[in-house]
Amino acid sequence: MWVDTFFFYLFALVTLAGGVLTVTRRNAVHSAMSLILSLIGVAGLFLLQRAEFLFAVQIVLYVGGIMVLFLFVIMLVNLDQAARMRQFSGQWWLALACVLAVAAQIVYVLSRGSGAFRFARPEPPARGGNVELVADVLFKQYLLPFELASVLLLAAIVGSVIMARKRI
Amino acid sequence: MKFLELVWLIPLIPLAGAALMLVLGRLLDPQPPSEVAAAPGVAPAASGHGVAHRIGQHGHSAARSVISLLCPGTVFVSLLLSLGAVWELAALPGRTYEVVKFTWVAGLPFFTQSGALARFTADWGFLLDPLSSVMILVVTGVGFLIHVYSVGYMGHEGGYYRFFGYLNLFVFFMLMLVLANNYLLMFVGWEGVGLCSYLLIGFYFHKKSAADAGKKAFVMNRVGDAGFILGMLLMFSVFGSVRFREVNEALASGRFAAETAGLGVLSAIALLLFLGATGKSAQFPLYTWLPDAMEGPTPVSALIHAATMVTAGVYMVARSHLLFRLTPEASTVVAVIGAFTAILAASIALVQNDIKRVLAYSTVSQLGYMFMACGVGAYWVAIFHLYTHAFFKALLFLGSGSVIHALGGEQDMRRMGGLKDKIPVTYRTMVVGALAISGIPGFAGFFSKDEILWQIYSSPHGSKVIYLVALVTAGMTAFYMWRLIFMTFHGSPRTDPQTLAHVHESPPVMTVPLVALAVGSALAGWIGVPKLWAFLPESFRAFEHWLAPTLSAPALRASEHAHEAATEWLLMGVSVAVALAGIGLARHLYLARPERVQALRQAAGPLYTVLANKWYVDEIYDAVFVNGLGKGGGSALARFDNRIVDGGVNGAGWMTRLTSTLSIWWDTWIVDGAVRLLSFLVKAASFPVRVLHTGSVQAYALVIVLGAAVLFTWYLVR
Amino acid sequence: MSEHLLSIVLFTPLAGMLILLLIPSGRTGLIRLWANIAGFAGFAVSLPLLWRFDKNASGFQLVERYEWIPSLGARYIVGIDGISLLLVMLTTLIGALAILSSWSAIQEKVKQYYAMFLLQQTGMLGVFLALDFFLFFVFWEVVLVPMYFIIGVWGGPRKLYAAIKFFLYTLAGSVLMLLGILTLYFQHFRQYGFYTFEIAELMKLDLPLGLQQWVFWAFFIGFAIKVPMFPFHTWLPDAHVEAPTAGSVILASILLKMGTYGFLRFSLPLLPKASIDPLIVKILVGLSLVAIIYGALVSLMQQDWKKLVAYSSVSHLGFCTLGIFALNPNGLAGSVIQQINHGISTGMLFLIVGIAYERRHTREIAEYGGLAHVMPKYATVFAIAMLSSAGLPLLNGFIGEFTILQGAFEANRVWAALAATGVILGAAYLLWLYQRTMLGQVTNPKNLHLPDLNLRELAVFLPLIAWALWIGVYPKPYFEVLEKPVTQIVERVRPDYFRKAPVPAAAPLEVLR
Amino acid sequence: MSEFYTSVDHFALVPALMLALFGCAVLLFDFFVFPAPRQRKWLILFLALGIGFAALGLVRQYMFLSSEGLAEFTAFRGALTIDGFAIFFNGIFLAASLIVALVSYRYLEIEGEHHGEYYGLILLANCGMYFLATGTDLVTLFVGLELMAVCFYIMVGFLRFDKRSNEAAIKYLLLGAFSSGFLAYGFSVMYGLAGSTRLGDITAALAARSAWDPLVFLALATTAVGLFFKVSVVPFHMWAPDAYEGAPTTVTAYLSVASKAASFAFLVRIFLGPLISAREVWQPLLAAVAVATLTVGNLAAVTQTNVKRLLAYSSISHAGYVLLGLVAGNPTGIKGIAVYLLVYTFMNLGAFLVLVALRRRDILGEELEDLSGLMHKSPVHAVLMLIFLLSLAGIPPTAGFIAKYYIFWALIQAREYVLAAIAAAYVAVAIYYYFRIVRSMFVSEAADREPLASSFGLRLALGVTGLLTVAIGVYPEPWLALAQNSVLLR
Amino acid sequence: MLHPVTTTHYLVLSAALLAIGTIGVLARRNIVVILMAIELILNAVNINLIAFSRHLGHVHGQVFAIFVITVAVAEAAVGLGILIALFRTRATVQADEINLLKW
Repeated sequence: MWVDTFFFYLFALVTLAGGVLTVTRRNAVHSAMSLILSLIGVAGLFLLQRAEFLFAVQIVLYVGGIMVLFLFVIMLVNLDQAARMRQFSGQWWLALACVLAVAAQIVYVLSRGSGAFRFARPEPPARGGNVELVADVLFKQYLLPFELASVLLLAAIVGSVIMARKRI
Repeated sequence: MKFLELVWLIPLIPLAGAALMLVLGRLLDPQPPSEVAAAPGVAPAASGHGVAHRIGQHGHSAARSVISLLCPGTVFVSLLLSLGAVWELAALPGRTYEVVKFTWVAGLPFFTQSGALARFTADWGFLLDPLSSVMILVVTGVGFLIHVYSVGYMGHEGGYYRFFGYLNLFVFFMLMLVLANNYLLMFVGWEGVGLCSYLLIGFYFHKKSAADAGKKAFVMNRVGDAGFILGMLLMFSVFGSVRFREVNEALASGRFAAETAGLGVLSAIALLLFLGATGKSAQFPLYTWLPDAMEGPTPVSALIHAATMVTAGVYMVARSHLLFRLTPEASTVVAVIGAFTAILAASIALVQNDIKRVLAYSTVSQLGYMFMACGVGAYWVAIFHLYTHAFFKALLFLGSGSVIHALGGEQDMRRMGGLKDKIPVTYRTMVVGALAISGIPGFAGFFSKDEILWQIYSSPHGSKVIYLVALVTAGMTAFYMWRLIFMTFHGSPRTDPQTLAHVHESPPVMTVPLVALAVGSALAGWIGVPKLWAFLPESFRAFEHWLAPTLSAPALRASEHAHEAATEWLLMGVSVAVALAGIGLARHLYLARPERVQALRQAAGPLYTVLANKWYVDEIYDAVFVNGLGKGGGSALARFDNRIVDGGVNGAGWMTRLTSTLSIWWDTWIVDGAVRLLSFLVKAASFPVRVLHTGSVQAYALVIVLGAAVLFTWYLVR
Repeated sequence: MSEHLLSIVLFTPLAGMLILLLIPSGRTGLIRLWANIAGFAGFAVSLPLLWRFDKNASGFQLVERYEWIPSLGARYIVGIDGISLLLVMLTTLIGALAILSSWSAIQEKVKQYYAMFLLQQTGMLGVFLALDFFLFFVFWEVVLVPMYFIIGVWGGPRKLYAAIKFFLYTLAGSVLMLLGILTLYFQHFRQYGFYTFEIAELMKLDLPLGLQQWVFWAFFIGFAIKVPMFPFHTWLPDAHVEAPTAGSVILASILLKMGTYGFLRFSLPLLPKASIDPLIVKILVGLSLVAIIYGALVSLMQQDWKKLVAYSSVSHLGFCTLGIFALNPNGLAGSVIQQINHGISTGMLFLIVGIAYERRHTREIAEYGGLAHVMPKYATVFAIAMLSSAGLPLLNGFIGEFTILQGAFEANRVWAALAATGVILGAAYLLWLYQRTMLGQVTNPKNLHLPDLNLRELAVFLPLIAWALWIGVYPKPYFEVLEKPVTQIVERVRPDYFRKAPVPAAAPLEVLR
Repeated sequence: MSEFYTSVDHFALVPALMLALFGCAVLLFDFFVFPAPRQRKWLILFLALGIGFAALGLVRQYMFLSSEGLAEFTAFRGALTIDGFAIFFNGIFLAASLIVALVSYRYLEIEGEHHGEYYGLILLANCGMYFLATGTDLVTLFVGLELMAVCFYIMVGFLRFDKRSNEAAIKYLLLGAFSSGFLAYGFSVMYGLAGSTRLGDITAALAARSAWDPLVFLALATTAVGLFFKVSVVPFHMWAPDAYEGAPTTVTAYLSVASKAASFAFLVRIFLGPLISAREVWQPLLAAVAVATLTVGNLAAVTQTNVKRLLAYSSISHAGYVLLGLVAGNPTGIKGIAVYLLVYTFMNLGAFLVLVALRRRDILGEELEDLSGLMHKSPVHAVLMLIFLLSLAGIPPTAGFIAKYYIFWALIQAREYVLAAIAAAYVAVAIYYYFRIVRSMFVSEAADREPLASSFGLRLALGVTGLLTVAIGVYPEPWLALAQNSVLLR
Repeated sequence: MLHPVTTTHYLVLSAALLAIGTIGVLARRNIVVILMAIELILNAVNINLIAFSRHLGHVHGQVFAIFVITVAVAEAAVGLGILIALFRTRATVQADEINLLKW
């Protein structure tokens, strides 16, 4: 039990620290690196929650895929100049206050309603590995969104291509 | 019965003439294009000649002759029809003939005060009874003579067709007024004559004063009319009808007790009607329009503002005599107002120099007499005076018109004098008129005026105070009338020689009516001689007998002969003496000792030089110069008229303007202002809302988060 | 054909407009001609109504009903009673004359102008014919748009301001009115289980006083702005002053009547309890009296000819609303007659202003004076119009005013007395106007050579003058036509009114001998 | 067909399938079959075919439902529900897509950005919308929403060399992604509460809890943020004016009607589905939001000079009206939403189409002055614009009146008199700014002499929208009957 | 000292991550970083989903999370594409410098 607890706090710390660093680093590349840290933390949490498949997806897709994309763009748009400029918008203090307020409110609301989620239930009897389970659900229950997601990705690809290409 | 059945035609024939004139008259009487009346300096070079002088040399075209024949002709036909109808009426048992042609206002049901369901209706119905028969004869008879006179008088004027059109229209409305069988239809005539008066006063509409006078007349009349309307409404609500017959039946039924104490609903009706009458008949306080109305052509003054229209109020009160008899308080008001007006107007007439204004005030004064008679319950006498007055006042006006005509438009008596030989016919007929109005025995005015005085004195509703007032007024009347005669016809000519050289007697078309009216003024009174003159047969008292079916009131007759014959003789003597004294004083001041006038001017002049307003100085100077200190009261009254009464009217006008200005201000700034404010606020609010959209995507995101925060806060606060 | 008479009357102008749209814009002569033909046709097809109408029948006549939007319960129902008959005839006649009067006044965008006019004509007729609240509302709103354009495109210098003010004001009112309509509609559903807009059905509603009051005020806003009653009147002078002549004529003669008609047709019968609520009556009568006196006083002060006439409308319409809320037969009948009268006489007055404006392009009263010398026919026509407006007996205005006063008097004497002052003031401002413009000397050299009325212009006035005389001399047919509907309204609003005494079979004061 | 993909599933999917297939086909054909710019018009034909087939599928679904007397049927184990509501809204989307596609050809030519992908994106976006209207599963809805959104992000930024278009796209994207994060958060909470992503299960689970349960509110609030953003109601509307102004006008038209209609369909599904048990919580909330929306939308529009932006604000205010239908919460209100959106689609499209026609070489045609004197230049366009504006304002006998009418009716029925009065009052404000456009068109003098852009597609589209705007106003019955079937609430 | 980790812990963590992401969106000027912050938000959602999934004892939540990741990918791709286009025309990626469209 305590191992879980320890790792939870560890990953939580990594996640939050990564997040904080992401939004505070001056250099966009550093931000991206911090984001990777945070994503890995989240991946760890996935693992803790017995979502192995998702852990893999998180590492491969997110850390491997999306972050590369980000880094590409960072290189492409040449953020050196940007890095020398002011990093925070003029409204940051207001934003901070607001966000903290909203966060506090959400947490308060959660705490009032937390009775619903106090303890994790015992795991269901395993009828196979996590991947099988996910696959089963994905293709039985969520076949439609799955197909739809492909269309979404197609649209995204087409879109980013259109946007990014220089002439026609 | 043939003529009686045609009674509805009596008004219609003049209407036909009017319609013809107003629609086609322009074709018959073309106006040269150059006759545009333009203000000085505005007139185009081509037009050149003067403004007010629309006297052209094209006067007697063949077409004009048609008009000249046609318009008086229609009135003449009406006169004949009237005579026929009256002749037949005399033979009818009740001397009443009523015919309804069709329903006019056919309104819906309503509830009277007593809860009965009535209908708001009025007919096109005609009532010929002795009262209206007198009136139609006066209207058509005098009207015809004046029409004839106008042919000569207006012969050189532009707008000839228009003039006769209006005149015929007037006759139509006046006949409607007197022939109507209900108040509402009477009101048609009532308003109609007011309209014609307006049109005819403003006949010389290029003169601002004329147009102003017309408007003043109309608006003042309207004030009275509002009273009349409310009176009718009250009548509807009390009796459920405004038909004379039904109203009178209701009144006679005994359902309404005489309102001897306090003011009841009948008094209210009576007073409201009387308010109408004061407007139409130029009684205090609504009389100031009448002197101004002299801006109109003289025949108009004679017909409308002397003989007929202004007497409509008297006719109406006489028509409502049952009502007034039941409301002694209201009758007292009538008498007092009449007396006050009579003496007020007479005193003003003392100082006037405009020949027509003298006559105008005189008319107001004489109308006051008639109301006094009505007020004391002597309705037939009022009508009798109305009838005699029609003759001599029309005569005097026409005569003055003849004078003015002869002098080429001059109206100021100070620039007349010595005309008696130049225009002898006019002179002689006017003297007859003056004798009549002064109440010299034998002439028409004597009989009616003396009877009024006697009735005021003797009637149970009469009063000695009013009698005294009336007597003084009689003296003043004699004075100013003879002052007029002396200043105009006697003494040395004060006219400038050039004009004097052209003075000539009017053509026969004008003098014949004068003579006819003079005959009337002399003889018309002999059908109403006093009962005192028992030596004369009853046929000399035909007037009262003729009117008796309409105006009799048996209940009130008993006390009539309570006074001794000696008193009556004495009073008759007093009144004649007063009249003679007035004439004598006038002769003394204006004929025998004109230099006394000069002396008085010297003596009293400084008193008035302090007045800043020159016009008032002149007025009062003249008053002192002419009348001496003894008549100072008259000038004070003149001032009262000019300052207070007119001032009141002007003040009301000023107040009205002020209110109007305030209203506009209110409209612009408050009512509209609220709207503008709203629209301004909408626009103003637009900016902060827009400014929120700074273009910064993060600000937008912040607003989203803020929105979320508000959602949560709302939830948590609840 | 004849069973569709009302539809034919209603849609003839619209058909005329559609055909007009096919004419190329360049051919202005043809457009004018066709517009006049269409306008006259609109009048001509309405004439059969006069003899097809049975004044002795109660209820609505010549009714046509078709399903229109069953989902909403909205139907196409048209029909007339005496009140609408008169207003329809007024609309068709004034409409035709207004089109005729525009012949030379409108020189640009001719086609659009006439198209708007004809469209508006259908809209107004629809308002007076509709017996379904939804249909009514549709037509009510349809009227707004053409009038907006007529003011906004062909108007005077401040036309845009005036047009949008007109539009916004009336729209704001009518939207609130819509809420009132919906409330009735919904209440009907609650009581009877189906949705309908049919007036006859809605009249069956039995609503508590409180609700009626709310709905009454909602209606009031809509109608009072249209009338316009006192505090809502400020759009009127602006709209009138800026509108082209024919626009003013239509606006004054017909459009304003939509408000009073609304009160008569909807407020009173549908909300009887609220309509006799003492407070509501007091307020409405108070506003009417204020309008009468206030409109007259403001008229007295105007320097602008057209504005004067516009304010006089406020005063005259005050009489109309006073008559309505006297809530007795004579008040109501007088009000309807006065609406017609106002249509005739104020229409004429606006035409008169328009003629002067067309010749001189100014409406400052001070610019005129002495026109009677130059334009005698014009002066005569003006005199008649003025007298008719001032309520001179034998002309139409008197009948209406007097009947209203009678009604008001029956309800409360003080009201009548106050309203009577309006009669005096009415004469004052009109005469003053007449004097300042027509009488006196020609003070402005520009006025010296103004042409008098031509035949076309005379042709515009003659029917109106004839009508004014007819109502003035023989108004009986009007009262007869109005008797049934007015009695119905009174019985609806004050069920005990006629129970006080039996209604006599005929007029108690019959012709004697 | 297998147990995972039954014939019913297929039947339910056909329209989306057609849209996706033809979308892909257009994308492919753009590369391989019609590479030359002149040939791209054939792509419109393909698009039309795709929409036609999709429509056919819808019609068949409709026939099936009515012949079987069913209110609805589900497919994909409850992930899709085909009911009157879905069919009605899908009809709207298809119509909007087709009309937009018809007018885009000429417009994009002028903009110099005519690419075949555009038509593919329209179809794919429409595909996403299909799932917003039919989806009854959180995941399906979410992915459908994103599909639509992504397509719109791209289309808004389609003028790649136009600064304003770029800006609009990036703003829209950032805020869209941000808000969909909230939406997803809300969905996750719903899922957590119900243990299922099917709306039916969630409805049941939430109904078991009290309306004021904190977690329900958490789900409600965060979901609402995402939904409100999509339908652009205050205060989540800030993106709309910018995106509308910067986007190509055709896209603005599409965005303002189809996206809004789809988002409303989505919103209605959520609020009247899972969140129905918390109605007492969201009703006042929605009322406040609706009033704020009316206020901001109308007030901000008053002083705009850019017509696109003006119409953007006006469309915000229209969202307020639609929301009021939901606030009323009765069948009339829901039907009112359907009717409103139907009508709004045509009238708002029409108004934007006139702006499209005004876009000529060197003339943007967006400013108020550009509309000056349109009456002289092209009376047909001016009159059509007038009709659209009158309809937007809600003046009978145009369709907009029927739409507003339903909203008022619903409010009166719900006895929300105050809300009704407020909504009514804003009609007057709306008139004010719409008539600024009218004034420009009819009263002012023309600013330029350049004739309006025109093409067969544009004329056809204008004709259809204009005709429908009038027709629905004059004889709304058949359309109301269609909407009648769409009432979710029983 | 260490309480057992409950679902609530995950939820609070998620809320915190959400807050951090939101701050990033609101406060950072660099659009690339804003996009990263959005990724954080979506990750917060995923934490939620996984926690619930575990809590409820089935994998639906995990599947949902997969879709969320997909969406995140799509958004990032398109976002970065648009960003590049924007950078071409404006030569900046600072959020508050992109304000041609306003008011």
